[in-house]
Amino acid sequence: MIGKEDMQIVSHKEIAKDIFELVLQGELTRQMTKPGQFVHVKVSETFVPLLRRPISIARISREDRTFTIIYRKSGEGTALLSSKKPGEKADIIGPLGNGFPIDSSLKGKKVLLTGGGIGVPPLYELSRQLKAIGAVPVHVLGFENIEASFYKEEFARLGDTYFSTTDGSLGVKGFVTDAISYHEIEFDSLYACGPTPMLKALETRYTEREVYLSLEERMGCGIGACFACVCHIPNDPAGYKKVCSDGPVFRAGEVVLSC
Amino acid sequence: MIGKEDMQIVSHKEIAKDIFELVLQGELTRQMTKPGQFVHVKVSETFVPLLRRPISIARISREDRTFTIIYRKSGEGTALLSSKKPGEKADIIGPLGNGFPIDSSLKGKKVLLTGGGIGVPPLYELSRQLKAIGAVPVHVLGFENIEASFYKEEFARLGDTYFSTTDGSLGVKGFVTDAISYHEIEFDSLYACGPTPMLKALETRYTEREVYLSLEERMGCGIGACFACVCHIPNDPAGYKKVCSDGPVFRAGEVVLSC
Amino acid sequence: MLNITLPGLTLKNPVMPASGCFGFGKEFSNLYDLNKLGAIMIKAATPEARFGNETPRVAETPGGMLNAIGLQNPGLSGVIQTELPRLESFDVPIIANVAGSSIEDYMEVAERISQAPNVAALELNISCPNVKTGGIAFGTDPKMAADLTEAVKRVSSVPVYVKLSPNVTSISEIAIAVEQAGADGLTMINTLLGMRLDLKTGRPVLANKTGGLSGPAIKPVAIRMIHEVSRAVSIPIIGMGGIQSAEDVLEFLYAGASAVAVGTANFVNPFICSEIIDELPEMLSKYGFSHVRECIGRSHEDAPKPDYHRA
Amino acid sequence: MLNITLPGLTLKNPVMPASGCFGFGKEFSNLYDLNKLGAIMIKAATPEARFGNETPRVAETPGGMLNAIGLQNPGLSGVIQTELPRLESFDVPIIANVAGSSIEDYMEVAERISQAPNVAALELNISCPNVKTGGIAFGTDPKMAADLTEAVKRVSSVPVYVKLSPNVTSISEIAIAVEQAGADGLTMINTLLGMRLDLKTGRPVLANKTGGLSGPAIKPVAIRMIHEVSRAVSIPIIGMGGIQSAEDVLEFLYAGASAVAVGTANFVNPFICSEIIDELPEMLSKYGFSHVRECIGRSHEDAPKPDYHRA
Ligand SMILES: Cc1cc2nc3c(=O)[nH]c(=O)nc-3n(C[C@H](O)[C@H](O)[C@H](O)COP(=O)(O)OP(=O)(O)OC[C@H]3O[C@@H](n4cnc5c(N)ncnc54)[C@H](O)[C@@H]3O)c2cc1C
Ligand SMILES: Cc1cc2nc3c(=O)[nH]c(=O)nc-3n(C[C@H](O)[C@H](O)[C@H](O)COP(=O)(O)OP(=O)(O)OC[C@H]3O[C@@H](n4cnc5c(N)ncnc54)[C@H](O)[C@@H]3O)c2cc1C
Ligand SMILES: Cc1cc2nc3c(=O)[nH]c(=O)nc-3n(C[C@H](O)[C@H](O)[C@H](O)COP(=O)(O)O)c2cc1C
Ligand SMILES: Cc1cc2nc3c(=O)[nH]c(=O)nc-3n(C[C@H](O)[C@H](O)[C@H](O)COP(=O)(O)O)c2cc1C
Ligand code: FES
Ligand code: FES
Repeated sequence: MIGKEDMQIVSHKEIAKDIFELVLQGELTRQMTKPGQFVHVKVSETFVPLLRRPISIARISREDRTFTIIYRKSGEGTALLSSKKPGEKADIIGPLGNGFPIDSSLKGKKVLLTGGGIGVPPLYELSRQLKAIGAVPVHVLGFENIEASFYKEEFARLGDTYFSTTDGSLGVKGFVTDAISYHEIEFDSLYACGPTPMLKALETRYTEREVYLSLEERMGCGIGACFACVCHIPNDPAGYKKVCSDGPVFRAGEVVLSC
Repeated sequence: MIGKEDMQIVSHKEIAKDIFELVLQGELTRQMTKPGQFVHVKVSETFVPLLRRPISIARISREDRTFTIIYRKSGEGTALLSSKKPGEKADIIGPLGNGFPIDSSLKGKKVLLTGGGIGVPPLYELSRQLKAIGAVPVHVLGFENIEASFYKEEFARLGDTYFSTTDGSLGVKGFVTDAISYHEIEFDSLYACGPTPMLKALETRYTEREVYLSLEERMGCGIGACFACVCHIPNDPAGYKKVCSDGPVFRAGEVVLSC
Repeated sequence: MLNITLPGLTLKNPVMPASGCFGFGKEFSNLYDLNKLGAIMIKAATPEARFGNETPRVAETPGGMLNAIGLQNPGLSGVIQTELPRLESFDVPIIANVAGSSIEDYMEVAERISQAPNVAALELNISCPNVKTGGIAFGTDPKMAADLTEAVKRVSSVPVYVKLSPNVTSISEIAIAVEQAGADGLTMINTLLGMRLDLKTGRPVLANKTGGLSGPAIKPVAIRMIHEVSRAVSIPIIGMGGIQSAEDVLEFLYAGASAVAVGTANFVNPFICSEIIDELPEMLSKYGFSHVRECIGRSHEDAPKPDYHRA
Repeated sequence: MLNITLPGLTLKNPVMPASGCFGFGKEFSNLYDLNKLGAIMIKAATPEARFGNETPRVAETPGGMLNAIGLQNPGLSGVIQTELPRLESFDVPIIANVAGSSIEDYMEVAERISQAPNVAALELNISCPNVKTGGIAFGTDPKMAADLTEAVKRVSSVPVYVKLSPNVTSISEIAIAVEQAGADGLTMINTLLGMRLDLKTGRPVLANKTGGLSGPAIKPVAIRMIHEVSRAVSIPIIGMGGIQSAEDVLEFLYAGASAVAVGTANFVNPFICSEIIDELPEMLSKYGFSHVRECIGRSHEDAPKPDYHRA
């Protein structure tokens, strides 16, 4: 069930250059189940900026009713969010969207999780849940450079973890696809989140395997009502999928990757 | 010289029901001289609300470069202002306007200072300066009720102080004019700040004495450029005075009191 | 103290979601009980299914947002067969938003959709700024607006409200024209035409280049237009444009609206209509009213109140 | 990297205060060196001195403000004898804002004020929404706008810019009409007509009831109008409407403005023009420009650049 709550900020810190980890506590956490879902965050008390910001759920801790989001301070909205302090509240709507599919058939399977930049956060909860059901997660994470990288050890604790950076300051120089080739990584299925060009490259390359991609699109409502976030689907001009409510995770080929 | 500065909030507390005392520190204080001047306060970092809020200077302390404002939390802007904490900054423009005239001719004279509600704050610095030059300040302060009253002892320390409240919970029940009559207060000149009906009553009543009135009007710029705050002057249809830069203090009769 | 009666509409309260900002209600029905609403203005329907414009379709602006959805909808048949039946379980009048590229399109949609059992009124969308043909073109010319209204009135089985565009020199002129052509009511305002440019690329942020400006930023424009039009016509107005709170509702009623619609605010807070309805009674009392009717048109001291207000 | 040449105007930089938001410069001359400014658009002058409207004259709105000053000014003689001479000590071109109630009024002001030594151009205010006669009436009818422009051009000794109202169905139509009538340039946009009601009294907050909406809220409307008009005409545009920062200046240049004016922001931060001018060079470099000229009209991929831009 989607809910709205003024959630308690438990901790909030900069964990890499312009990358913030925000831990929130409240009842809404009980509704969070699938990795890859996101929340819609109101970053100010006034109507400037007007719209909420979609941010993926990076970790769910149902025991203490907390969940974690990790975001990059880029524009006006995330800058405002970054100034919030522990003890204050944050107005959250969630959980939104359909996450990555996880079921017992993955037990014992090697699942490659590939993320670029701020596409990395949802992979963390995904990896935790995959490991919990007995799958074998392998991570290939791409960052701009080492300063912008985060959660390296956290991922390493869950499975083999490789890196790529644009400048070569961490791992392979290049893109995640370069790192996958360089390390000759084998896998049964592939779950990815990151910039559209990255998703497109993966989709084109691994046509034989089961591939799930998590998309980003500018959003209005986040709940499927405004039609801001639609994608085309193949072979049907009037057909569409909404990233917020039909996605953000789609099976490769389900939607046209240009949006 | 009018300046603009992000001033340090030294202290900020609620001193009566919805009445806040805010002490600010910075270089701008050096420019503040005359009682009755005001500052223009930006209450938010965004442009909501867009305009600044005019608030009178209630106390100037040039030694530690601090000054004090006292305001009532009423609408959106003052509500936002009231949430600011010591250690944070406040964007201030000032000092603005012309204050109450003070010169050595007042030495030994009995000066009645009359204020209503949020018209009281500027009288405090005025009284301090009058006392400093050897005048004898007497105060008649009007409030809604005792809960909304403030600075009673502070004024009492500077001179005789009388009160009126709408409900009679402090001093004379009624208006400041009632308190002046009741206590049969004698004075040489009268300085007043408060709601227009109060100023009008005083102006009509004390035509023989030197009377100075500090006016309020909705403002745009606060510096004389937008013409938002004009008043008519007697006997000149196109003539006008600007409350922000020609005032806010006017000699009784100088402007038409309906604005 | 909240009920209002308008042509075709018996409203429990004067608050309804605005067209295009509530889809066909499905998503919101999972969030709260839609029976609470005064009415529902559903998303525009055109004869054929439409994808609409390419993305990006929304952009933020100071205190507002631009959208260029472009009338994406499942087409008349989709709406009648799938969307409207789903809403039949609720005891809420539906106002169907009618769009198209030609008079014939509008007539086709109006005739068929007005026969759906739960459609209580039509809202003629002659003000959509985001489509190349039809839409706003009909809303900026009094003659075209009147002709279209007349044509639709002929085929509609329910009262017809005409949705006015604010992008005109004289909105009263259009309002009078459609009143004379037989409109039963007006809804206003649709969005203001706007644009935002990307600082890095220099190009418009929206794929459609221009979009419709909505949200708090446009509230003063809406208020002045409703104030003006409510004096110029005697048919009722459903007001909208930047409503975010119960206080905003009051301001629209004062201006001369008989009911209001909430648009963009549904995106910021999907529970907003429900929350506003809950707050209305207390707010009315606070300002000394015992019924919403008493607020309507209060900004016009001397304006004679239209008949339906006296009821 | 900041200089721009426009008819009658040699600007050190493209930033100037907008008319009515800077008085006659006196107050600001105490705050910073006015020589920094590209130009100064002074407050409107009418033949006779005017008090303007009653107060309250301003009201805040979400992300904007309403004003109904009503062309208060010391009259043509006052401006020429007192205000303009005071500005002569600065090496800054003055753009005189011309207003009135009739064509004769405009002609009288234009003829005399254009002869003042430091007046480099006129800005015909045919878009003031806050006066009963003249003002916006001239700005909403292409024929009237053209006639007025022609009449003023006949008597003016300096180039004439016409200030357009956004409260029209087709701003390009007006723009083209005044271009054909001989306008040397356009300034746009003036304020949008708006209203705010007081929740307690139910009545308009402004004594004049309606007022002109300015500030960040209207920026997207200004951008789209400038984008549109800059394609429709080949005379230059001085753009305005909600500018608050150097980034906003860039957006207006992209849209097609050749220079910009800052209005309401002067009230929020009286140092804003000076600060924006200081920030421009670095901001231009950041986005890869070596001269402001390169930004002008960049939102139009395929638009041929008007002649004066190529200079
Ligand atoms: C499903 C989903 C999950 C996301 N998860 C994360 C995450 O875990 N961590 C993270 O750092 N970021 C994430 N993003 C991207 C994040 O939403 C944007 O970075 C953020 O909205 C930027 O806001 P801003 O105010 O800083 O930027 P501005 O540029 O000021 O934003 C202006 C507008 O553009 C939108 N916008 C800007 N960039 C993007 C973008 N890349 N995608 C979608 N809308 C955008 C904003 O929401 C806003 O409406 C996610 C986006 C989506 C759609
Ligand atoms: C010269 C001067 C000195 C003042 N000194 C003080 C003071 O020392 N302490 C104090 O509490 N108040 C003082 N005021 C009044 C104070 O400015 C208003 O109470 C305040 O602006 C209200 O803002 P708001 O956002 O809370 O109210 P809102 O109602 O949200 O304000 C809306 C708009 O109306 C204006 N406004 C509202 N009330 C007034 C008012 N009474 N006078 C002028 N503009 C108003 C606001 O500035 C704003 O633009 C003074 C006003 C003036 C003109
Ligand atoms: C995303 C979006 C889609 C809209 N779609 C429609 C539509 O299909 N038909 C219509 O008549 N109005 C449409 N509108 C206009 C709204 O119904 C409303 O008139 C306008 O947004 C002003 O109200 P607001 O400021 O409360 O949003 C749409 C508005 C938005 C923001
Ligand atoms: C208080 C005020 C007074 C104004 N007076 C005039 C005027 O006298 N003549 C004129 O052409 N425009 C006048 N304007 C309009 C501005 O010059 C400008 O076109 C408009 O405010 C939009 O710009 P902004 O959003 O930056 O303020 C005035 C605007 C304001 C806010
Ligand atoms: S963001 Fe509104 S439908 Fe997806
Ligand atoms: S507030 Fe602008 S002139 Fe006084």
